[in-house]
Amino acid sequence: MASEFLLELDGIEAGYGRAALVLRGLTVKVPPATVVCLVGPNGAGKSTVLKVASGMLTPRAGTIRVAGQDVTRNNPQQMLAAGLSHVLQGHSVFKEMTVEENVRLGAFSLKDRSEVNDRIDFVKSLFPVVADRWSALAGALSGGQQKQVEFARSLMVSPQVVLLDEPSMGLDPKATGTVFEQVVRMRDAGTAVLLVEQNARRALETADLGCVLDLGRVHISGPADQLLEDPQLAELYLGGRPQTTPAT
Amino acid sequence: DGTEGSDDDTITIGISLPLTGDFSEPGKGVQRGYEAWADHVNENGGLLGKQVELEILDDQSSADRVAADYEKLINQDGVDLVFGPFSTRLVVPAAQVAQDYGFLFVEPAGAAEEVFTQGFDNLFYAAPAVADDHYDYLADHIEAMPEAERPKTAAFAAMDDPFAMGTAYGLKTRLEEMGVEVVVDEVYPPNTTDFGSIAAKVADSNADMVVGGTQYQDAVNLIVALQQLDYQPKMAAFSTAPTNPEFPEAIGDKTEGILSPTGYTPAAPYESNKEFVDFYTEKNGTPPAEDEANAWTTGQVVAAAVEAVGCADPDPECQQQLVDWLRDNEVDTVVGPLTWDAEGRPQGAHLIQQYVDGEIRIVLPEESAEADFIADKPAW
Amino acid sequence: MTTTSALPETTGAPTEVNLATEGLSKAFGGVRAVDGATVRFHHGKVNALIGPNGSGKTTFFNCVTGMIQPDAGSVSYRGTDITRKAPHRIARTGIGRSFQLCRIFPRMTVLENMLVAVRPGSLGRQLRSSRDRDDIERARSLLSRVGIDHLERAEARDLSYGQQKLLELAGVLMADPETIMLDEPAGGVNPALIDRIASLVRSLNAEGKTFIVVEHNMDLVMSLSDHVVVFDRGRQICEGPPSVVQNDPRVLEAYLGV
Amino acid sequence: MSLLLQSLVLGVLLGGLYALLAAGLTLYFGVMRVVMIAHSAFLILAAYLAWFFTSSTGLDPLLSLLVTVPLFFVLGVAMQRLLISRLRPATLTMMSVLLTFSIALVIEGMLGFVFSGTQRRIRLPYGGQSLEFFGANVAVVKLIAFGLAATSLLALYLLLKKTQFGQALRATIQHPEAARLVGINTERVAGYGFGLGLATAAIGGTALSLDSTIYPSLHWHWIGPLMAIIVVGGLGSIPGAAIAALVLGLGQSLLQIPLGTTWAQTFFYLALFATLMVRPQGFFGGRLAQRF
Amino acid sequence: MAPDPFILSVGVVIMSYAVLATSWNFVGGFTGYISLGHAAYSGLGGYATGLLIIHTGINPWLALLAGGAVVALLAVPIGIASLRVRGASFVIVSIALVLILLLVFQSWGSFTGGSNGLRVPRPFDTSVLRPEQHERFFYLHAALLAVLLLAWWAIDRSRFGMGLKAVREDEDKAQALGVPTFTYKLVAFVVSAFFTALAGGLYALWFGYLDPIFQFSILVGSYMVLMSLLGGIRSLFGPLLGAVIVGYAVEYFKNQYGDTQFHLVAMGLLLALVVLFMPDGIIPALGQLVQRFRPQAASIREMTAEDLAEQRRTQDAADEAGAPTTTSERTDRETEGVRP
Ligand SMILES: Nc1ncnc2c1ncn2[C@@H]1O[C@H](COP(=O)(O)OP(=O)(O)OP(=O)(O)O)[C@@H](O)[C@H]1O
Ligand SMILES: Nc1ncnc2c1ncn2[C@@H]1O[C@H](COP(=O)(O)OP(=O)(O)OP(=O)(O)O)[C@@H](O)[C@H]1O
Ligand SMILES: CC(C)C[C@H](N)C(=O)O
Ligand SMILES: [Mg+2]
Ligand SMILES: [Mg+2]
Repeated sequence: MASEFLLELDGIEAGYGRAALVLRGLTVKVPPATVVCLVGPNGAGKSTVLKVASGMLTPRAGTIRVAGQDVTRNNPQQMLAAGLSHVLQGHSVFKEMTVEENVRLGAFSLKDRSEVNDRIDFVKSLFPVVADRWSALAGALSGGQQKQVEFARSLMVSPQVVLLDEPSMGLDPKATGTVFEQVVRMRDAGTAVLLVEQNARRALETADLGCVLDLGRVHISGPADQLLEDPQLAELYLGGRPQTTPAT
Repeated sequence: DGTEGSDDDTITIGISLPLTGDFSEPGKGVQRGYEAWADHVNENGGLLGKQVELEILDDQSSADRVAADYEKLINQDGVDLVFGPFSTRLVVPAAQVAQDYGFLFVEPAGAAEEVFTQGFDNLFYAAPAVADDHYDYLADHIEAMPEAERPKTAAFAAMDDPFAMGTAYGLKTRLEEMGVEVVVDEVYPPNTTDFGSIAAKVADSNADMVVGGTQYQDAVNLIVALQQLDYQPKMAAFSTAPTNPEFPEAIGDKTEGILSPTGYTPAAPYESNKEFVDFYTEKNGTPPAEDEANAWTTGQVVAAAVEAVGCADPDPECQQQLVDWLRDNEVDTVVGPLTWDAEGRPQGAHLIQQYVDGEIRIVLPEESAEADFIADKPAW
Repeated sequence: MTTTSALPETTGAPTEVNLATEGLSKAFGGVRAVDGATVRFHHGKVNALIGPNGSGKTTFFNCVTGMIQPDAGSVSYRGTDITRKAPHRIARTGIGRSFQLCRIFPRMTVLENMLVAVRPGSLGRQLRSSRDRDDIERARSLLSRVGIDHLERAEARDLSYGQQKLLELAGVLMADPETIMLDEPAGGVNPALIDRIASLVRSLNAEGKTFIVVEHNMDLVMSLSDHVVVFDRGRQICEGPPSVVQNDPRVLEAYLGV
Repeated sequence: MSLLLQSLVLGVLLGGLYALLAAGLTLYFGVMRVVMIAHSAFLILAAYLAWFFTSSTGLDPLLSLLVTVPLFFVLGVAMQRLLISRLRPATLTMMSVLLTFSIALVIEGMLGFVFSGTQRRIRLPYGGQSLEFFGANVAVVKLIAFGLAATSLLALYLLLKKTQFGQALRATIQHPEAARLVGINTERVAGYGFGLGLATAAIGGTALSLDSTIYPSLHWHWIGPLMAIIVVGGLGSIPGAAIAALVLGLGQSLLQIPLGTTWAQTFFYLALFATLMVRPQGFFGGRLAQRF
Repeated sequence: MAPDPFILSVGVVIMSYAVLATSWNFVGGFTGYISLGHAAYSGLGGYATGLLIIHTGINPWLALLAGGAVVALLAVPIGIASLRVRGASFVIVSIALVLILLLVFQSWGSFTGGSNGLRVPRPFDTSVLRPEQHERFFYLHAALLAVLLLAWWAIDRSRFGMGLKAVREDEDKAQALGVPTFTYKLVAFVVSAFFTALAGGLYALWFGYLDPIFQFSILVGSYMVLMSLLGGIRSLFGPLLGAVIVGYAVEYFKNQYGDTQFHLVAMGLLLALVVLFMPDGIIPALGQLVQRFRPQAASIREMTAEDLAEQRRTQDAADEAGAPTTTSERTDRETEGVRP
C-alpha cells in the first residue's frame, strides 16, 4: 500500500453552486482500522465533507485519495468501485420498494449470490425489524425503522472505507447500540470509518480519533478520549450537560 | 407599406386558406384551384385589363386565425378583393370580417345551411348546391324506383360537422318521406378514429342502404370497419371522401358501387369547363377535382361581377355594386350557370357519382350520366 | 430562566388534562400502529412520549393532529372533542406540531418560512400584508434563539439537515400555539444547541405553554420533562415522572434494552 | 344478441391496444415521475414510419418494427439523457409536462412538414378480412394488434418486476442519490427506462397503423383517454393501467350501443372523475401515488 | 386613426392572452397546481356570455358578468373534485375537463349550437365600425388586466397569498400550521376561473363567433401555461410579459412558416428552451443575472462557536437586565429576507 491512510482529504475547498465556500481548506485523514469522528455545529460542513469524499460533490480545490490513489474527480459509482461507501444523512430508503428490495439493492454491486444471502441473514439477525417487515414497503415504516433498514442496506457490502452520516439519528437506544457495535466491528475488520455524529459523546466514546469542524475547517483534532475531556469543547460542541447514562 | 395592393396595374385578391391543420388537404386543393384561375386570367389579358395577384395566408384551420387573416389582408395588405376560405367552420367567421368592411365575399366551400342563416348580405357560395341538397338526385332516383326495389331500411352515420351532417340529413329527410325506415342514426365527433362500434351497429341492423355524412378519413375508416364485419349493403353513399383521388387507393379494390354526391365533374359539358380542365391538367398534370373546381368557380363568379360593374377596389361603394350585380345576375361557371337567393344559396343541384368498373363516374341525373347506375352494389 | 420542572414527583394535586385520547387505534393493513391508546397529557407541563422505533408515536401524533384519520377511539383537547377534525382546525384550536421527517417550505426563504406560520386570524387579517413588522421582529428573535438567524435570506432547501430541523422548530414556535407537539426535536441537532433548546422549552413552559415531546435522547427527556408516557406496540405501557419511568422494568425491557 | 357479443369482442381488442399504450405512459410516470405528453405523438410518429416503410418498400408494416423499436429505444435514451435529466428534480413532474408537450408539438410539426397533413392509411391485403368467432367477426388486423400489445405488455411487466434492471430503475427514481451510492449507474438506468417506454410507443404505433388512418394532429385524440386510463388505474402501476384500459375500452364499446359514439367517449372522463371522488390514488395506485 | 385595424386586432389578441395568462396564474403561480385545461373556463365564459345574450336578451355587459359568475359557481364543484389530487393527476384531470366539455358542447347542439358554432351578437350597435370596436375592446381588455394585476398583487402580499404559496411548497405542513389549505386552494381556483371566464366572455363579445373545437382546446390552455412560465409564474408581470412575447411569436412564426407546419416546431422549440434554460421564467432569470454582480452572502456562519458563545453571554446578560431583545442595528434590514 502506497499510503498509511485509507482515506485522505487534503486541502479541500468546496461549496454549492456559485455560493461561497462551505469547506475552506479542510484536511482529514483516516488510517485503516480506525474510526474518525467528525463533530461540529449544525451547518459546519460535516455532511459536505462526506459528500465530497464520496464523489457527490466535486471539490473546487484539494485532493482526495483512497488507499493512496487519487480519486478526486471520481463519480459516486467509481468511488464505490474504489472501495468506498456512503450512508446518507436523513432518510434515503427507496420508499416504494419493499424492505427486501432495499436490502438487496445494497448488494447491487455484488455478483456472488450466496454471499448476498449470507449477508441478508446477518442483517436480519442484527435488526429484528428488517426480518419482521421483510416484504413491507419501506416507506411505510416508522422513521427509526427506516434508518435501521438503511443501515442494514449499507452493511450488505464491506468496503475499505465507510462514510456514515449520523447513523444513530432517530434510533431508539437499542438500535443505537447495535449501530455503534457495528461501527466497532467494521473497524475491527480493518475498515476505515469516517463517522459524523451529533450524538457526540457516544460517538467519541466509540471513535479512535476526533475532529471538531467549525466554519468549514478542522478546528481541533486529536484522540477521541482527549477531546471528550476538554471542558471548553464540551461546552461549545458536545453539550454542557453531564452524562446521565440510564440506570442499568 | 399597406397600400402596395392598390397599384393601378394589378388587382390584389386576399385569401386565407387552411394550408395546415385539419382541413389542410382540401385547403391545398382550393389553393391549386385559385392559383390556376389567376394564371389563366393573367394569361388572357387580366381583369379589367390588370394583372391579378393572389395574396394567400394560412389560417391553420383555426377560426380565430381566419378572422385575423382577413383583418390583415383588408387593412394591412390593402387587397382589392377577397375570396373565401375552405369549410363551413372557417367561412362563417371570415364572412363576418368581410361584411364589417363591406367586402364582397364569394366562397368555395361553405356549404352548410347555417352559413346562409347568419344574415350575411355579401356572401355567395360558388357551387351548385348547399349541403342539404347534395343528394337530391339520388333521392329522386330512389323515389322513382318501383316500391319493391327501393331500400326498405337505411343506416346513417354522420360526422358532427355542419357540412357532413347537412348532406346526410338532407337525404335522410327525403328517404323518410318515402317511407324508408331509418334503423341506425349515429353522429360521431370529428376526432373519431375507431369505427368498430359504429360499424357493429350498422352491421347489426343489416340495413339495405348505408349513408355516411363524411369528410374524408372517417369514411375510409368506416368503410373498412364495415368490411371487417362483413356487412354487405345494397347501396352505400358517402359524401366527399369517394371523390378524393386518394380514396380508391385507401380502400383498395373494394370501391365498386360506392356512391357520392359531387358538385363538379371534369367531364361536365359547360362551356368554360373544357378550358378549365385543359388548362389545369396542363399546369398540374392531373385533372381538377371538386375543390379545385370550386375555387375556380369562385374566381369566375367574382370576375364576372368585376367585368360587369367595371371596378375592383376596396372602396365600399364598388364592393356594394359587385354584391348587387351578383344578386341579380346569372353567372356561367365550370359547374354550370349559377344564381343565388338573397342569402347566397346557389340554386343548382349536385351530381351523383358512383364507382363503376373501378372509376368514379357520374350516374345521376341521367342526362349527365357517364355510366349506368348500379342499383345492387357488389360485395366489398 | 426559572424552571418549573422541580415538581414534586408524587404530586397529590390533580393536574389539569391537556390532551387525552381514549382507545385510539389506527392500523395500516395488518400493522396496528396505534392500538387502543388511552393517554393523558398534563396541561402546563412538559410531557414526553417515548418508546421504541415503530411503537406508534408518530402515528399517534398524526391521529391527534388530524393528519390521518384514526380507525377508532377519540381525542379530546382541553375537554373538547377534536377527533377527525381537519388538521387546520386542530391547529387553530391551539395545537402546533413539528414533523419527525422534517418538513419545511423548500423554495421559500427562512424568514418566509417563519412568516407563513403566523396564524392568519380573521378574514380581514388574511387579506392584509403578510410582512408585519412585529412578526418579522419576532421571527428574527426566534431564529436567533435556535441559532440560524444568519440564514434568514437563504432558501430553506439549501440548509443543512440540522438547520432545517431547527427552522421547523422555530416555525412551530412562531405560530405561538398553546400546546406544542414536537417529534424528535433534538434529532440531528448539535448537543450544544440542544441545551439551548431545552432552556427555550423551559422558559416557554414557564410562560404557560404545554409541551408534548417525542424524543430518543434520554438525557434530554429525563432532564426536561415533568411527565413521561411510554409506548410500546401502539399503546401506553407506563407513565409517570421521569425518575419513576426510568426504572420501570417494562420500560427497561421494551425500550432501553437492558 | 350478436351486437352485444360483437361489441364485447371489439371492446376487448380495443382495450388491449389501450393497455399497451397506457402501460408506456404509466411507466414513465411510475419510474421517472415524468408526465409524458409526447407519448402519443411518438405513437403517431411510429405509425407514420410504418406507413412510410410499407408504402416505399411494399413490405408488411410489422417488419418496420425491426427498425422502429431499436430506433425509438435509442431516441428515448437520448431524450432522457439530453433533455429530461436536465430538469430539476424538485419540479420534474410539472416541468416534464411542458417539456414533453413541446416535444409533441415538434413531432407534430415535423410530421406535417415532411408528410403533409394528409390522412394516410396503410393498405393491407388482409385489411378487411375477419375471422368468425361465435357469430362475431374479429378483424384480422385488430387481432394482430391485440396480440402485439399483449405480448409486449407481458414482456414489459416481467422485465420491470423480475429483473435487476427493473429494480435499479425503480430505485433510481425513488432516491437517485442513494441509488448512486449503492452502485447503480442512475443515468444509464433512467435512460434505458425512458427508451423502454418509447419502444412501447413504437409497437403501439405500428399496431395502430394497421387499422386506422393517421394524420399529424391525431395524437391529441389519444392523449385524453390514455391519461384517463392511467389515473384510473393508478399512476405508475402497469397492471393497473392494463386492467383499467381493458375495463374502459370494454365500457366504451358497450356504452356505444345505447348512448352513441360521442357520449360513450365521455365515459373515460366520467370514470376519471368518479375515481377521484372514490380513490384519488387510482384503483391500483401505490400508497403514495396521489402525492405526485 | 394611428394604428391600422389589423395591428389593433393583434393588440386585442395579445391583451386577451395577457388577461388569460394572468388569470391562470392565480392558481398556477400561487398554488403550483398546473392546469393545462384552463381553456375550459375561458370557453365556458364565452359560451355563458353568448348564450345569456341570445336566450335572455340581457345587456351584453351584464351577460359578461353573469357569465363569469355562472362559471365561478361551476368552478366550485369542479374544484372540489379536482383539487383532491395534486401534481400530475391534477394536470391530467384538467386536460380531461377540457376534453369532456368539448364533447358536451359539440354534442348538445340544441343548446350550444353544437359543431355549427355559436354567433355572439355585437355589444355595440352597427354605428360602431369594426376598427373602432377593436380599439374599444383593446381598452376593455386593458382595464380587466389592470384589475387582475391589482388583485394578484394584493393577494401576493397578503397572508392569504402566503398561505397559498405554502400550499405550493408543502401542503400537509401548511395544514399543520393551521392554513385551511383546501378552502384557500378552492378560493384561488374559483377566482382564477372567474377571471378566466371574464376573459373568455370579453373575447367572445369581440370575436363574435364560438366554435367548440377552438374554445375547448388543449392548445389554448397550454398557451396560458407557456406564457406564464415564460415570463415567470412567481412574478406579477410575468404572465403579461410572456403573453406579449408569445403573442408576437405566434404572429412572427406564422408569417415566417405560415404555409407549413413548421410554426408548430418553432413554438415547440421555444417552449423547450424556456423549460430547459429558464425554468423560473424570464423575469427571475434577469433578476438572477443582476444578482450575479452583487457580492454573495456566505451560507455558513462567519463566527466560530466560541465567538458565538461569547456574544450570547453578553446578550443574555443584557436580557437579564431587562433590555429589549431587539437591537437597533437590526431595523434597517426590515424585509430583506422576504423576496419581493
Ligand atoms: N444544497 C445546498 N446549497 C447551498 N448551500 C448548502 C447546501 N447544502 C448545504 N448548504 C450549506 O452548507 C453549509 C454546510 O452544510 P452541511 O450539510 O455540510 O452541514 P452539516 O455540518 O452536515 O450540518 P448538520 O449537522 O446540520 O447536518 C450549511 O451552512 C448549509 O446552509
Ligand atoms: N403509512 C403507513 N403505512 C403502513 N404502516 C405504517 C405507516 N405509518 C406507520 N406505519 C407502521 O406503524 C408503526 C408505527 O409507526 P410510527 O411511525 O408511528 O412509529 P414511531 O413510534 O414514531 O417510531 P420512530 O421512533 O421510529 O419514529 C410502524 O410499525 C410502522 O411500520
Ligand atoms: C363540398 C365541400 C367543399 C364543403 C365543405 N366540406 C364544407 O365544410 O362545407
Ligand atoms: Mg449534516
Ligand atoms: Mg416517529
